[in-house]
Amino acid sequence: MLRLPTVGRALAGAAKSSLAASSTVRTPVRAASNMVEVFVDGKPVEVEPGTTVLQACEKAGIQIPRFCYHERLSVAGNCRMCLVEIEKAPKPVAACAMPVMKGWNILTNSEKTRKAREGVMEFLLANHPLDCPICDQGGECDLQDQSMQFGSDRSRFSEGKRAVEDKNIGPLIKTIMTRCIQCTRCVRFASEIAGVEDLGTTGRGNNLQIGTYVEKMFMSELSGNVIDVCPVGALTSKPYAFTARPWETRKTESIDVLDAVGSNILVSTRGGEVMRVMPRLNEDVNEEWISDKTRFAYDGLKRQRLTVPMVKDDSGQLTVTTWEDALTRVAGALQSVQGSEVAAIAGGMADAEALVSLKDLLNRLNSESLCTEELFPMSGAGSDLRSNYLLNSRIAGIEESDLLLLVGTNPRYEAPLFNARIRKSWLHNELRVAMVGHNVDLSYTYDHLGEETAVLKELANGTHPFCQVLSAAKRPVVVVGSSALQRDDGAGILSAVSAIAQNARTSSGVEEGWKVLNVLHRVASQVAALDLGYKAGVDAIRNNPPKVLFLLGADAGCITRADLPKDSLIIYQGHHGDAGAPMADIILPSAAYTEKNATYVNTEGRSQHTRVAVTPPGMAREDWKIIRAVSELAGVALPYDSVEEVRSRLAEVSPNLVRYDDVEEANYFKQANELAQAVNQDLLAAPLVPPQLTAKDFYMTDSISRASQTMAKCVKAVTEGAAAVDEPSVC
Amino acid sequence: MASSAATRAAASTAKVVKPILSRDLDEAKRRVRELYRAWYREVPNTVSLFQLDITTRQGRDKVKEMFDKNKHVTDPRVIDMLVIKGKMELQETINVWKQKTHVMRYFHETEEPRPTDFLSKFYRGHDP
Amino acid sequence: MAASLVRFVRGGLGRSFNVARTSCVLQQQARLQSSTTETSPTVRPKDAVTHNQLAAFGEYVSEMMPKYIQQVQVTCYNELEVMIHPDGVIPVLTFLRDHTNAQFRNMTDLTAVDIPTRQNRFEIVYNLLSLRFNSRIRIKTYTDELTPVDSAVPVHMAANWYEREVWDMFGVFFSNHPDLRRILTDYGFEGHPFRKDFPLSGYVEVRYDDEVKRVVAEPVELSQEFRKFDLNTPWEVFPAHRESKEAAPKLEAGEAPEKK
Amino acid sequence: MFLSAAVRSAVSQTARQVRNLHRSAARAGAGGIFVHRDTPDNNADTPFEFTEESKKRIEAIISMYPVGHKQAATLPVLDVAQRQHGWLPVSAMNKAWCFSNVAEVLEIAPMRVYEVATFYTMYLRKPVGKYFIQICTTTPCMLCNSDSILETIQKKLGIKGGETTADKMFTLLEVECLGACVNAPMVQINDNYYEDLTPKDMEDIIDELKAGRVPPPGPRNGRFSCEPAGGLTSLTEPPTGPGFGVRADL
Repeated sequence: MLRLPTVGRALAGAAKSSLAASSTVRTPVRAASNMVEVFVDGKPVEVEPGTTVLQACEKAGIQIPRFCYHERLSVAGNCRMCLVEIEKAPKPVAACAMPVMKGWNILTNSEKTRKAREGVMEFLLANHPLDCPICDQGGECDLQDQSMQFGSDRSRFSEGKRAVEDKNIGPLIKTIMTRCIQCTRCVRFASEIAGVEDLGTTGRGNNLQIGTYVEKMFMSELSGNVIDVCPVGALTSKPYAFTARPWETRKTESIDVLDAVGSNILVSTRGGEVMRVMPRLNEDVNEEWISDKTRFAYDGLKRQRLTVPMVKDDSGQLTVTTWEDALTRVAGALQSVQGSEVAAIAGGMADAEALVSLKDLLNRLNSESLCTEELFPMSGAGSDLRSNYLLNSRIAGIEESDLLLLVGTNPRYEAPLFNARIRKSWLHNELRVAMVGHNVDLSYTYDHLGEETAVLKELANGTHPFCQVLSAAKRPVVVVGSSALQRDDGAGILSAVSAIAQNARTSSGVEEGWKVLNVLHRVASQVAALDLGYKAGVDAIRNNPPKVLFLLGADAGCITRADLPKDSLIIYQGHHGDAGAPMADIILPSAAYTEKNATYVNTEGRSQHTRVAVTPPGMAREDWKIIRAVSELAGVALPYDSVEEVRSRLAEVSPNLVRYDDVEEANYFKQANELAQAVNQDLLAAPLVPPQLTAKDFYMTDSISRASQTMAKCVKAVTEGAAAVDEPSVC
Repeated sequence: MASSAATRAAASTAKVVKPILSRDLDEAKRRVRELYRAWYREVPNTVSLFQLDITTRQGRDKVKEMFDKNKHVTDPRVIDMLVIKGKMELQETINVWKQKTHVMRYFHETEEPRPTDFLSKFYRGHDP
Repeated sequence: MAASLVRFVRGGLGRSFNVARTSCVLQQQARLQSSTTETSPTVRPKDAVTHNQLAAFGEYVSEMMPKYIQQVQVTCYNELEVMIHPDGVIPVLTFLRDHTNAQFRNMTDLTAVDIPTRQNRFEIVYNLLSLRFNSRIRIKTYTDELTPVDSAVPVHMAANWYEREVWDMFGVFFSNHPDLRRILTDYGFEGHPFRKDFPLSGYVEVRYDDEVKRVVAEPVELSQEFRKFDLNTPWEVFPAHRESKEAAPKLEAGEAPEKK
Repeated sequence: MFLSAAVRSAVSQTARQVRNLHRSAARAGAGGIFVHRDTPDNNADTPFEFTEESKKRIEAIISMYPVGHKQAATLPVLDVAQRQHGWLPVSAMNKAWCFSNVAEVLEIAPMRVYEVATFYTMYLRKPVGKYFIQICTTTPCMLCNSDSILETIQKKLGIKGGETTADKMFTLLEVECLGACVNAPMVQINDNYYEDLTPKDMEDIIDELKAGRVPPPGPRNGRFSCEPAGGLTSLTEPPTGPGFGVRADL
């Protein structure tokens, strides 16, 4: 499963391209004459040579039942559920593993096929417990569905059933291994997608079981996906266990905002409560995976919430108040000071609607000091040129590149799905990865060029030995982590990276559309904020302390009371009582991402929007509405009353923000590079160390995940072992 | 609901429709007048029987309002249907099957008008 | 499923028909052994003999009342259904009640079905039982919101409250009903709850108001959660492999019975 | 009629209880269960280090496999570890993985080593005595009275199937067919097959082993290998020379 070294790759190339890689790797379109014609139930289909029977049937619109086959994993062919009859073949064949031959007639619903399926199903069910009523997979179980569809209506099995002991593989995944049908999807997912070879099959025959053999946690930032991949209830979600049934939940399509990737998610709710979060297919962003933080941090949405407006009374205690009171106080404070004495800081989970209305509000009050918590070097082109702060190559674009240089980032924990893309490309497309920065485990091998900034300089002026590799690359990509740009020498690093990218670009001779320079952000709001003209970083505020400071979900704690004059007023608007709320004088409770219809732009510049899955708790309101209400009371009413009107305002400011699911191309790399070269800032000697180095840094990064008990358990399990958070299982 | 049926009935005028009670519009109108008269006479009784906190005049105004609500209806069958339902209500009122709460339901006393401006909607709740 | 015998019998077609064979079919049926072809225990066995007898009886009935009966069918579960024109409610019910070989003297049920896509959206269903022959029959007719249906009360006293229920729940008007008024809904209730266009949450919600000291009704204001309804089935993973269901017999009202 | 049927079924019932259908699954020498549980003598810290000799062998083994297929060396490397230690503690598996991966040749995860070690029953994941006696009791051996051999061993050593003597010298295990049906009954002691056994032979073998000598493997009734027990029935003459049966004129 692992990537083979160079020689082996050549040897194994044939097998790989014919089976495993055919679905996962973009294969060039072959000449039409090369196509093979096969028949599916007599219907002719033209497919490429090497296509499997199952894919050919899929192309003909017929779905073959399967358990072990998964489009994004290698073919195992061990469940036998996909058996189909081929006309004139003596035995039924496993459709998932059999490449088609010219002129075959595949019979997907013949007597023989149906009999084969029924037989396979009978064997699968022989050892499968009959605990569907208490199984969390019930209602969305492949085995259940397919046995209804293809199985026999009675059992001939009178012997005892096999039982397998459950494993403890961490606080996220619950294992009921007796239900396992040994499809090995989880094993393949772990070794191929996640790159963590912790799962395997032990024993053989009737005693074959999935597990880790030794007591061990399944330590992957993508581990939750095995729950989706598992066709039965053997691997289920521990936090979700016994809480809801799929048919009683309502599913809302939404976007994740806990990192800058903007994974597409499906929020399952019941009775106004988020029950779980599942991935939604988007080939351009997250394929069908999501990270564990995305999937399991939802319990943070129910804890530490701000549900009522609060104001600080004379004794300095925050006391509960009404919206009228809180808003009047805010409006009064805004009116009582000069425009220049008002400032605002936007946090990592602020949506574009809130950002634009806050900007409009402050602009109407004659203030221009709006900034984001996340820094970004403002010298040179700064955030004026969009290409400077986007992941221009796009996430899916990594699959087309042949060389990736990572600078000062740990994509595995900063953007797990971007890392999964890199690993996919590394595995199937011979992507070569190099890294300047701290030596971390990225789940694939890379050339570690060192963590000193001097390496960057050498790379930029062409004296580093790796420059030869870089210049030989056909489609190079350089990704710099946003944390690297937040150092004091951020501008210098950006200019160095920009030079490296420009050099690589000219030497590769790649076409005009290919983007080399990329920035990998860590928070969901940053790109939208920069698009809307927010200044990156709070330095301006620190240098020129305002009388009234408006924090829009700013929880990173970059500004403290100590930075501001004694009599200044801090207004915090956000959904969690985290770092920002305790120091505020007025707290305005707002909605979290599952509770509002809001626009977010991910690190590639892709605008997407969340949808309302549940109503905000208590008296919390959507962010833009609070700001709109403040504006009315402050006498500068903003001209929009509905979310559509806010979006048309967004479109006025930056049209790409409302072109959902579309990535606006950014250009002017050359100009950006020229401007960056003009900066000429010296690089500091400090090594490039991203803030998230190991798994324990991954789980709690923002106000939602910090409030999540599940995430806290993960941190504990990672540091002290899975047994530390073991709970007696109910079943 | 009734109006949708009316449009459908109008669309298929070619078909000979089966009358409910009235053969033509005049007959239907006569029935409406009869019903109105009955209601008009019944109002004082209702007010005293149910011990309502309204005057007879208010009651009669309400009756008029309720009839006026449907004055655009011209299809005799729809009129008939409304008359049947009106009669049913009247019967329930005369026989005191209804209680005070049912009668007073016509007056929508406790309903608050929904806010229309942004700020009061904001104060009120989550709905836009 | 595939075996449901649907026979279109139109009056006046004058098809050759063996009256002798069918005249006493109902008496025979109980004694005959049922022969089954289906072996699976989960599928209800089809009884061909009963099926044929019911079909023959249906043909016989349709032959007798060609003016009103539009279609006769026997469903897979051996239930005889007679589709009639709404004008024929009284004659057909009377015939079935009084005919020597029928004697459906007991009206077990009367209800309606709302199918808004049809031109005549309401299907009125009468279920009859013949105690004499231990046999059941189902009569179906149709109407829309404004067309009155003749009340079955003159034929079957049992129809009284059933028709009140249908009137209350669907808003179908039964002419010549002795006492057509609401039966289930509250006084002052507006609308007909069993109509498909009636919202699940209703139009009003009631509460006790302390100020006016009585129960008041106000327009519904449910929270978001209960206003959305996800009606898609979570099962149905292999639609391509589903066995196609036979199209439901159409009871399309469009045509009037042929006049003799 | 009924009674005899009842008796027969009762007999078959008891018989089934005696010889469990899934006996092979419980190959105790293979560890029985397929998950690892830390025990005092088998945990990740169990001392295990490859000897210099073993290391040399491993290097030789690994060099036999072409680049890209080095993971195939897992099996022989584990075998080397087992031969050195007598059985395979989890630390030995880890070491086999470490050792091979330090040389950057095997390129597999520890889990893959565990998979291999649990798949093959000849990797012993539980401690065994110095002499690991596997007695075949599958049909041909059973027909040749392997039960008496088993009984002899059990009586002589005072252990039952799956147990080890107190002095850690002998481990007895009942196994399925070892492929020497011609020479039934037979036992395998470590790498040696002892065939055509009688209870007396078995006692002799154990006595020899106890005395520290390894008796010569092979049939105990004097025949050579798996030749027919009653002497050769064919090919009794020396083979004919070249030209046999060929036309004289050629």
